[in-house]
Amino acid sequence: MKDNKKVTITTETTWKEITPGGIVYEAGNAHNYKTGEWRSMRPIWHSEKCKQCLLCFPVCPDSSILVEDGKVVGIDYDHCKGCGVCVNVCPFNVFDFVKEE
Amino acid sequence: MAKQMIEIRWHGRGGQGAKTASLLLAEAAFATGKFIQGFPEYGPERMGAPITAYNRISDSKIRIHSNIYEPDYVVVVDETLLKDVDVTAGLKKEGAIVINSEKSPEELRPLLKGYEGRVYTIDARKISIETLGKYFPNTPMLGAIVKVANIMEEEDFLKAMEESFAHKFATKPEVIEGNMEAIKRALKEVKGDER
Amino acid sequence: MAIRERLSGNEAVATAMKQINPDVVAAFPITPSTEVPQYFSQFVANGSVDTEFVAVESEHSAMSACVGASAAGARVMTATSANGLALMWEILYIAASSRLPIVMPVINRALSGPINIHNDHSDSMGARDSGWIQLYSEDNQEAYDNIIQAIRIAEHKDVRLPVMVCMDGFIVSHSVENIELLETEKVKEFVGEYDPGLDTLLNPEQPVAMGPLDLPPHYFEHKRQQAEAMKNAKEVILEIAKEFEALTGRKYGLFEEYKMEDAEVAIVVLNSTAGTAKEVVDELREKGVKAGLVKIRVFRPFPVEELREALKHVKAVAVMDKADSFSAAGGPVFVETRAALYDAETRPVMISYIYGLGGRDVKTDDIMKVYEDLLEIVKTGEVKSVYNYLGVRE
Amino acid sequence: MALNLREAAKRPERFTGGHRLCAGCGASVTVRAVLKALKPEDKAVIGAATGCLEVSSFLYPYTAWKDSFIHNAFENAGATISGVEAAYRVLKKKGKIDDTYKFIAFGGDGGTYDIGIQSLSGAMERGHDMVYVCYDNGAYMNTGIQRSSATPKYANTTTSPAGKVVPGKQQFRKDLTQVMAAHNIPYVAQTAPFGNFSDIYQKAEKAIYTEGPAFLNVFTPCPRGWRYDTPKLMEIVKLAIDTCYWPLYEVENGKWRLTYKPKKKLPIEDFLRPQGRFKHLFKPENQHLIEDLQKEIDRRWEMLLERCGE
Repeated sequence: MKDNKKVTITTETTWKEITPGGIVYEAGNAHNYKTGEWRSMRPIWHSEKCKQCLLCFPVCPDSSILVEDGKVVGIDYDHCKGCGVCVNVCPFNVFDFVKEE
Repeated sequence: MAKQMIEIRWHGRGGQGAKTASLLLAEAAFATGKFIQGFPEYGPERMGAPITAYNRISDSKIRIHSNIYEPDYVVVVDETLLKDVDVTAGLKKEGAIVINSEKSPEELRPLLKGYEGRVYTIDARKISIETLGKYFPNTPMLGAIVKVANIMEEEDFLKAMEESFAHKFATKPEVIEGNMEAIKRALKEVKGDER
Repeated sequence: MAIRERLSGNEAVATAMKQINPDVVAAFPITPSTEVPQYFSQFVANGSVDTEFVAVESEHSAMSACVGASAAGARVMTATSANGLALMWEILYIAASSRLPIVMPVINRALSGPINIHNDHSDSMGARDSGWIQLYSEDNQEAYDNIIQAIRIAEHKDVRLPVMVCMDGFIVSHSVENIELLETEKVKEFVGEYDPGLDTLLNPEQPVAMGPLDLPPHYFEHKRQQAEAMKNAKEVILEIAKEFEALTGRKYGLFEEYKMEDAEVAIVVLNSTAGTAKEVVDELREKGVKAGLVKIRVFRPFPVEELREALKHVKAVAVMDKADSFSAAGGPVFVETRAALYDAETRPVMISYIYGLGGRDVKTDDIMKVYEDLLEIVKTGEVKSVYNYLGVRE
Repeated sequence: MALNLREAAKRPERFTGGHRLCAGCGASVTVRAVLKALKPEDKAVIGAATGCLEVSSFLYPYTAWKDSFIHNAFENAGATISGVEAAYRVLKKKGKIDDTYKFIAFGGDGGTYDIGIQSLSGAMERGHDMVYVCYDNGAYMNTGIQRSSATPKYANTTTSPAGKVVPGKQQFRKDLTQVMAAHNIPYVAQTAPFGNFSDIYQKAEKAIYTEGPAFLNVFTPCPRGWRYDTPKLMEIVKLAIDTCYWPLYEVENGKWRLTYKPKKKLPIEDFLRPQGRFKHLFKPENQHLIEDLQKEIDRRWEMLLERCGE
């Protein structure tokens, strides 16, 4: 495998170094951008109450219901924007939905 | 400017193949080693509408890219055009006009607005029907203009056309002979009023 | 051994495309470029190319599909004219800013309105700032040669920009003329295999994303980089021209200078009118008049320094535009040529002629009139009119 | 086996968090659902029309897409992806590519129903092996909630505002799914992220793995444009389906099939009430407007039942 291109772009990057045509070589690098700070409400998942029905993970617009081996394991607060869709869709009231501190 | 270029203007009607005839002439001249130009004057080209096409034939590279206003020769593929189109406009006195008609040059001259040069006619319809069984005036007109304008040696011309037809009609070789016959007859049958 | 042929401009273009055998051609018919996709789809139908021909439903989609295919790493071509080019407009900019080496013959035609199918340069001149390299061609031979060179120019690592190869609609596109073709193997060898590297959607090494929303923090840097590519193009065009000359004996530069060594009056012109004008130059030279001609081949990037050198010793220059930019101050070629001369220590008097709009035929007499006007200026030292229209009924 | 929630949970995410779509945005729910239908071993090239999804998911230098992605312009996602697919076919034929790729274009209703319909129609007619997914949120949300031809009648948008004389948008929505079905392509479906997602998963799977062009029209709520509280996303979807405002069906090789029939068809009011864009309809003097809507929804539903042989 050839070397993959990874170019870190910052607001210091000059025109000589910036990627041609705005190409981005690192697929999915938006993961490095934290949208968690947008949150004013915080969903809290309680593992002990969770029946693993999985209805919450596909409804999250921010891919923030963490799933491992097919099981919900928590919430990715780096990206969760606190919309509360997961909270509402849960048939077992597993989530609390509280104001961000 | 030393000019060794022949300029020809074709008049026909959309669908009759004046454009094709100009391209065939270009092809024949090309085959004998000349530099050529063959181009139509495009308009809203519709069946029956008068159209114009042009040829330049030269021994050196042709650079000029305008229409032809003072042709050496004019070819009229459809004689009914004579009443509406000023076919001899700019035509050089030393040149000639070739008209597809069963009439004689002398009969047609009065329709040519006082043109003083040579006038030729050829009955392309008759030749075409007799050699090809259909009305394709192109081939006989081509023979006629080559003869009148003395564009190339007859032998070279015939050889070039034979090759061209062999290529063009590769899938229907039966028509090659008729076309060659049409050309040969045109070379012989074109009649002139050379004053 | 070159192949002696006779082809119309459109056939020449299509033949070049056949020999190049691009991966994808996406095109939509428009007069007078229609024959190009027609001939090409025949090549596809006969198996003489293995191109994917995408018969799109509009020119907008033609250029959009070209962008997609080029972004995917394919060698891509299309062709268009006039309103078709106008419909592509938005995507022309995207192709250029995305640095996609698409090559497109533009068969120049007047841009509506009123609608007119005949030749002038209002289509490609309108697209002059779209970020495409623009090559102009006097005849079928130059169109053919330019297209072959355009592939190399577009794909050059220092450039990676799309290229338009312009030629005059009908006058060249539909005129059958002599041409010297290269053997297909030689064309293939000259253009080589396209290697887009990792900058493609289908590169096997890593997925990439193209065409971002690019806000103030980075947009300007991208544009500056794009501008540099256009600057680089000048040298690359000349390098490739040299290689092409070695192969064919046909010499190409940024522009052609015809009898300019000692010229006192000169015309600057593009495309087929140059040939007609050369006849006039020869006629004048026979009479002892020091007339010359500059035919611009590369309009984008614009050869500023080189034109300055070529024209600075001339006494009077007429720049002929087959398009009006409606600036009320001359056509685009005039404006840029005149600006190029601004830094010259001595510079000629320059006047503008807008001519041939909508297919108004350009005769040797018209060109002669321009030279006569220039000679009059040289004689009297007086410019009666800077902005002129040639061949219009006054 | 058809893709289900459990299987989907095991598949890797192909659309990552960190994009800038609104909190509670339906578009990314739709995108995630569709992308789950890709077999993990298959590569994909995703295209998007300009719109909320595109500008939020690929804001230089960040991309939320784990597959190759291309944005070209607003109206040409269909043509752009058809170009990519054409390139793929030829490069594969020439042996320059080994991997299997799937091609998916996303567009909002603006980029699909309106400005992009020509490009979409052309791409489908030409038979490219691609899926076009419309995330239909019923207005031009990216530019600030302007009406589209997908906007429901009487909805209050910024270019069809509910005023003193005109009560919102004056036209019923265009039925694009049927327009696409009329293209006689192998697969067309109307779906939504709904319940356990089996409807959308299965349709996306069929669309992606049916050879030739396929079209998915996905009902996609927009809390900002529709003015409802973000947590209610899935309730709104269910109401759209149970009122038959957004029936779920598919047209597979010309065969129409209803994929979900509400046990009890709810009145359209139930769908309208939670949304601020319909607030003006609940003034007493506007009762007849709701009746007008109900009539049209019933008419279209009956027609669909007939087509589906129900």
